[in-house]
Amino acid sequence: MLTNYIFIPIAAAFIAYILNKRNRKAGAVITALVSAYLLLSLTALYGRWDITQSFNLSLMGYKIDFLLAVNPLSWLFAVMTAAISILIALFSINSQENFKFSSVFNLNFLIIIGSMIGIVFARDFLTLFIFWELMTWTSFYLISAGKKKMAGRAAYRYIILSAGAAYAFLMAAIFIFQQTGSFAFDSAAEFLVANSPAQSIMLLLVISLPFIVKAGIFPLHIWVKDAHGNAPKEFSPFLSGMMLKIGIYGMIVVFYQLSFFKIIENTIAYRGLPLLSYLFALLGAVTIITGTILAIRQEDMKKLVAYSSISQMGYIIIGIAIATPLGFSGSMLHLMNHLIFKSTIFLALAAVIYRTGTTKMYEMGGLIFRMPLTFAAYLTAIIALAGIPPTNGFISKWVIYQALIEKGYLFLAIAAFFGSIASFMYVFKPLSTVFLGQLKPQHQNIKEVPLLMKIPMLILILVIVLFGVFPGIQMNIINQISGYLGIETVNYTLYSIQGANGAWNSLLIFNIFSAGFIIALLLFSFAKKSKLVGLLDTYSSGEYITDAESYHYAYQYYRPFDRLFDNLAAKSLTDFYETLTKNLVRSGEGLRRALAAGKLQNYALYSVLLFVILAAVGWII
Amino acid sequence: MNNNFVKGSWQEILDWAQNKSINMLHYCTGCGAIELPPTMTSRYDMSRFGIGPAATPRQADLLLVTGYLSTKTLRRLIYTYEQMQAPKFVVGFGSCTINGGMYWDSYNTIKQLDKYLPVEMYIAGCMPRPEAILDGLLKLKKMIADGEADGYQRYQDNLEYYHQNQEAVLGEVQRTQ
Amino acid sequence: MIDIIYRIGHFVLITVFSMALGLLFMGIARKIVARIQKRYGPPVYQPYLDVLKLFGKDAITHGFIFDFGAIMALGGVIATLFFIPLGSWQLYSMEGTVILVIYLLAIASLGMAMGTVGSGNPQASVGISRALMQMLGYELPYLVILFALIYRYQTSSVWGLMQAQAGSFLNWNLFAYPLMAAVAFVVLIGMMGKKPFDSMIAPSEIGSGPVVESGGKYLGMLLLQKSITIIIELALYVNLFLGGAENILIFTFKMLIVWVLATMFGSLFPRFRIEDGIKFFWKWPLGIAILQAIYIIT
Amino acid sequence: MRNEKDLLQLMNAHFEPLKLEIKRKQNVSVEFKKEELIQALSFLKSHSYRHLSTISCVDWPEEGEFELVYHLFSYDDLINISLKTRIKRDPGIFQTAKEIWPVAEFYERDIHDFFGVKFKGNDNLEELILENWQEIPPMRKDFDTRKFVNDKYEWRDYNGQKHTD
Amino acid sequence: MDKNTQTEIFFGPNHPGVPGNYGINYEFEGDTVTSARANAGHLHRGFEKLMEERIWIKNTALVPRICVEEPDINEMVYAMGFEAIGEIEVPRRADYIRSIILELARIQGHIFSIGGNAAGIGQYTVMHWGTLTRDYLLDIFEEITGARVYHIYIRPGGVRQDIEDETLDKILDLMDELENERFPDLQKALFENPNAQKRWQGKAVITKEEAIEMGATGPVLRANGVPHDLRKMMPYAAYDDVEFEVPTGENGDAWDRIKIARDDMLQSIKIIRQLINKIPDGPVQADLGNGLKYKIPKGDAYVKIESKRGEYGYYMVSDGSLKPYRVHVRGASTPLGLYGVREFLPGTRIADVPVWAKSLGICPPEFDR
Repeated sequence: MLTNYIFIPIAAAFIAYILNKRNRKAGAVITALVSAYLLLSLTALYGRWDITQSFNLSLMGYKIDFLLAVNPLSWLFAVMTAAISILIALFSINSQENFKFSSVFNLNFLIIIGSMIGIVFARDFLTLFIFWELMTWTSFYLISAGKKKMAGRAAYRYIILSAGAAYAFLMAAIFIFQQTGSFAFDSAAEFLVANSPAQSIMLLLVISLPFIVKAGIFPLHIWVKDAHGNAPKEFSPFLSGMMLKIGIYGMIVVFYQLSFFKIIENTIAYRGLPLLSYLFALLGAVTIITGTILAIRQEDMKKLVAYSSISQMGYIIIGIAIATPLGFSGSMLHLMNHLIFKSTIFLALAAVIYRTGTTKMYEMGGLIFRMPLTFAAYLTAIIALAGIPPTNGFISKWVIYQALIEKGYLFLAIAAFFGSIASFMYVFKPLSTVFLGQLKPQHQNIKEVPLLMKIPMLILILVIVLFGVFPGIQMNIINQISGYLGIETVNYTLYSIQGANGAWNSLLIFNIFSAGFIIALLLFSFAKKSKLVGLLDTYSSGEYITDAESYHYAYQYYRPFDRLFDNLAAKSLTDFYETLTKNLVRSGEGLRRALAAGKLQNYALYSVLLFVILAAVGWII
Repeated sequence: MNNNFVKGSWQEILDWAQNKSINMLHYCTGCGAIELPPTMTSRYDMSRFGIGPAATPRQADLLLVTGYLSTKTLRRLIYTYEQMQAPKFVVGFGSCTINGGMYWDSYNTIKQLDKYLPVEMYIAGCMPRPEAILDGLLKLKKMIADGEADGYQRYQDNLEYYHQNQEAVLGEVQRTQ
Repeated sequence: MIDIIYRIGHFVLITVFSMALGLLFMGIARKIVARIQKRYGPPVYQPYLDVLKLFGKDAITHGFIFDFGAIMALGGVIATLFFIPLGSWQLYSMEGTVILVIYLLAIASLGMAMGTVGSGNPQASVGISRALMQMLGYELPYLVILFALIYRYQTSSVWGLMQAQAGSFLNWNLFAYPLMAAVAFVVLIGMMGKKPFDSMIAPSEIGSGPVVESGGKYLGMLLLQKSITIIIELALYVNLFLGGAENILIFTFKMLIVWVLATMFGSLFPRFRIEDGIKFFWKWPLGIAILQAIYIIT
Repeated sequence: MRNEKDLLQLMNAHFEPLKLEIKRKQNVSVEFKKEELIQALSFLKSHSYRHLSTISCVDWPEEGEFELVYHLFSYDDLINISLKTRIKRDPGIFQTAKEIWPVAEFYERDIHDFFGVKFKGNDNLEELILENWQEIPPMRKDFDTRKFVNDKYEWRDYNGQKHTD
Repeated sequence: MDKNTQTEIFFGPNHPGVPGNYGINYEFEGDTVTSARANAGHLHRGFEKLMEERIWIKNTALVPRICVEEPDINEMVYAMGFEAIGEIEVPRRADYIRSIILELARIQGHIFSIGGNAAGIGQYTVMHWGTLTRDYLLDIFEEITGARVYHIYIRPGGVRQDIEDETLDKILDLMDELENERFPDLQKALFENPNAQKRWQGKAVITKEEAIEMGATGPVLRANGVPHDLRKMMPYAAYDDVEFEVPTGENGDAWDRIKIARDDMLQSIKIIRQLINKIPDGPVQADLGNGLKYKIPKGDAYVKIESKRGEYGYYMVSDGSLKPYRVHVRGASTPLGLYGVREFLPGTRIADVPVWAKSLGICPPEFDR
């Protein structure tokens, strides 16, 4: 029963590929239909957490069984995947008119959706690994389908990191299989708890490697900027909305289902929190700071939003790592809100790219008059991202702050404050450079995006405001998840959440804000009607503005602020990895020249030698 | 807020408020501008009558033409004047704005200011002293209070006359859209 | 139903009261600065006349976003008034109001930013980018201080923090944590954009920054927004560090003292360049705030 | 530390000046032919006369010539030397001193604005002080300001009688 | 100019940060100026043409209106030019009075520029105090010459009228008041203010070679440690009878120039005191016959004196008639205002452009004439 949620999208993928060859829009329509079907059937699944499905396979004498099961956590992720994919499919129906690889895009996109649902329903390492690899490879093709030259390099870096981490995951899984005889999570959990803490911690860290890479946590976040920046404009929302979250899903599985917290209970603790999970929280904090500082510097809007995704993921990781009920529900709230407003931002920017063709912010300006709805969508989304009260962004950040203050983690709180206040800066930069200011001559005759692209943006705006006023809807699924994972639940009502020391009422905030707005509106309309004046009739200290194009401030918007971090950004991590790979290749080259020297018999000798060593090792273990 | 309602008692209140707080545009057009700092600062202190400097034409009500006007400055002054908003007043300093003053035979300065901009009042003195400026501005405040200072109205009514004179002297003039 | 009407009446009363008080404070500030500069200066009720004149003048607009920005700025600031206890007047002693106020003020500045940049003037964009950078500068130490206070008194509502300082004036936070009060005072000057930290509206560098295109009623609304912001920030400071007050008169008197000190402090300093401003905020104030927070946590 | 006489001997030694004159203490004026002036400028610059005060131009319509005067000053000799030369009025062309003193470019633009003298080698000779000026350069003697002002601006008439008649 | 990355700003005529009616159109990228052009000519009244239409004595009324910050410098140079061509001997007392007037003008000019610089970086208190102090000096001028700003007092051949003794005592009292009360206030408020130093130090640097190459003199040159002062190099009026040092700076930035302005004022006070103590008696006006018929032989002369901004010179040609044949005005800030903007402004930050313009003392009427 569960398998059809996985195999229908994958099957539809090939149909979409064939159909799309003939009619350009067919692929996207099929994706939309499939994801609509998934969404409906998955929501019908709500509440029946006991469905499991398993089938086994015997291979070389070992009995391997693949387990699939539904639980609140996996249900939430599956629904989120389906929801975001239907919006993106709708959006890409006519935003891909002039996109060469649209049939390949739809093929991979559907396979990714299927594999993601597969990952989420998997209850054992092997199925998890199979669907994980499927997802990684198809997303690799999709990223490299973006801008030719740059996308290639970004895709390579992405695939090397993910593949390395996945194979480490496989080694640890096989090791556990040898000890417990089965890949299932529950049996692995008992084994790890019983095992000596040091070894099980090592195993769990290796298992969580692919999840850290996928979630873009600090040391391994370098692939995110290039992958997002160069992926095709329709795939970026999915990439930053959903793909980063799957890494978080994996972390939650490691922390709770594989009982990482129970194992490190007794290790040395810092203010009541085991040191290792505090380390994870610190990693999250550093992700926030680096993501924010680098986001402010970017001139390409997609890279800017990519870095902001990294810094927002930092919040979620902090929430999970401090393992308090408030922290967990805050991070789950933020996870859902981030998906919503981040995909709105990416869709709005995709609409702008669809019309103007460029992603560089200083090549645009004054688009508010030509694309008002895109501006409205972008504005609501950045109000949410900046965490300003009437929207959902504020609620999740507020809960995380409560969790941090309750336990008194000062440095995490400083990073969180820095991240949220600095988000005003990098959020306002695209608004002011792309939408406001003087209109560029070449964008004079731009029209608003077609209807089919407007619908997803409108839906997302409504969802942002809806969840902003009634967070209770999100809270009931989150409480079921925390119940399933064994964390006490946070009590809430439809529009208020119980913080560390008092309830928070978002409906009231909305009413008060609208009351204030009405008073200001009354005051505004009381005075004389003002005369509309063109954008060129502005204060230029008496001189005449000859060309509007140069009367627009867009390049290096926060130069004084960036100057403070110039040397920090210069020593960015990518150079570190570059140098690492360079001398790795050099040493390999030296070794090869020294040993093989091109003669055939040397090769034969070495292979025999290798075979002998392997046989010996196999015999010892 | 249509205009006839505004014309009634409400206009007196607005005139009263307008004369109590005037923003003077910070644009030193001619040599008389050297007497403005002493009037604005500690010794003669123009701000005790509610008159303060404003940086841009949008925020300003009062345009001081301090002394002679070269054609280049006049072209920019007209552009700035049209950027200012409705109850706006122009005050001319010294004899250069009345009949060209000491530069009556200069090829580059205009001879009569009120052919190009509606002038509320002139303040005498080849560069009027701070006391004369204050006295002039106090009279201007009284004129505003009584509603006589309607230079901007005169400019709107015979716009054609002013634009013709301006084009005659300056050739083409840049208009605000 | 009666309760709703009472609430709305109370709400409008507080808005008008704080606008009037804010404008009076601005008049007093102009008088003090004038006295320091050895001159009389405008009468104390001058801001009321300015606002009345501005609402009577014609104005120009650059399109929808220019109006929407001004309205959103004033609306956001009026909404913030709800959550600050002014003496005994307190409409909603809800939880989390401390952090909420910081973010509601952010609505106002975002609204003003959007409106003024919508005027298409690069000097306005430069002013706004400086304002946002400075906001990051002074907001960090302020939030660390709030973090310490909330942790210390285990309540995150302004009303709760005020109650915690009840009793003799000895246990006001000003005396309990003098260093933190000093840092908060410097941050207060930065938040209100007074002299050493007013590079975002620097007339000589960028022609009075964001307000370059706002004339007539837009300037009037910005003045009202500034007056209410002054009252909010002063009320926050008095509530957090001077123990609030029983009735409104004592409260206003305390606010006046802090306001006069802030004006005098600023009138003798030339304006920072924006990166020196941020460096200043992140050097001493942030350092002291973190030390104080560590002292409180352990 | 040369005094005025040594300076004049130096000039005589290297060039054939048309006229040498000691005007006052620390003030000397020398007249050159058109071709020699630029070499004299660079020669003097290398001999401690590194300060170029300004370049003046005088219009002699009777002789049909413009007179260009370059004022130099030396911080060592503390002597002010004015180098003069005469150029024909109708073509009114002279070489630029831009290579020796870059600031001369603006003095030449100013003279071009008011006298119409064209300086070969100084490429941006557009208007510096005046703004779209159609008549002949105003500082020339044959430009009658009174007539120009009469037809362009009209003076205020005090009940029928102009204050200027 | 790459239109996308660079923004054009008109630091134009109607801008609070610009000194006088003058404009700088500059492009900036991020927050650094990349290219700049001077937008001059707003104050052009064609002085030199007007002077050719008036007889010698009428020009004395026209001449002070050329540069509004330093009217007496123009009157002095015009008179010296007339006397140089006509080889006229000026009575000793007139020389002394002329030097007193010039030094008083230098003090009020320096206070005004210090106030302007302080307003450029937002220190309005010092602007108010500076302008107040300047007003006391204008009162003294009013007493001597009858007018606050345009005095028309120094005439060819001497001075319009004598100074009574109690006016001289008033000047001495004013000098004491300046030295003991006014300047210490400015010293504490501005020169010992860490913010002000941080805003001015290292900004708008003009090195010694650049200044000499450009022909810039006065504080711009002296800020690099070069004590060049025309009052010492080519003494005129009564400067050979007084001793004073020439203040200099080291690294040629705005901070040094403003400190030089302050030290210049202190030196001027010392000079005025010496002049008043040693003032001889005698006539104040050489006997040149009827003013309307002043006539000097054919000839030309380039005369220059040390204004507060540097060398201020006239090149005057007379053809023996009743009217001057040609007068060419060389303002002190001409090289900086036109050429210096294009060469030395690129590279400064936007926040330092007003500091650049005001600390270099750009006075637009000098090169607009």
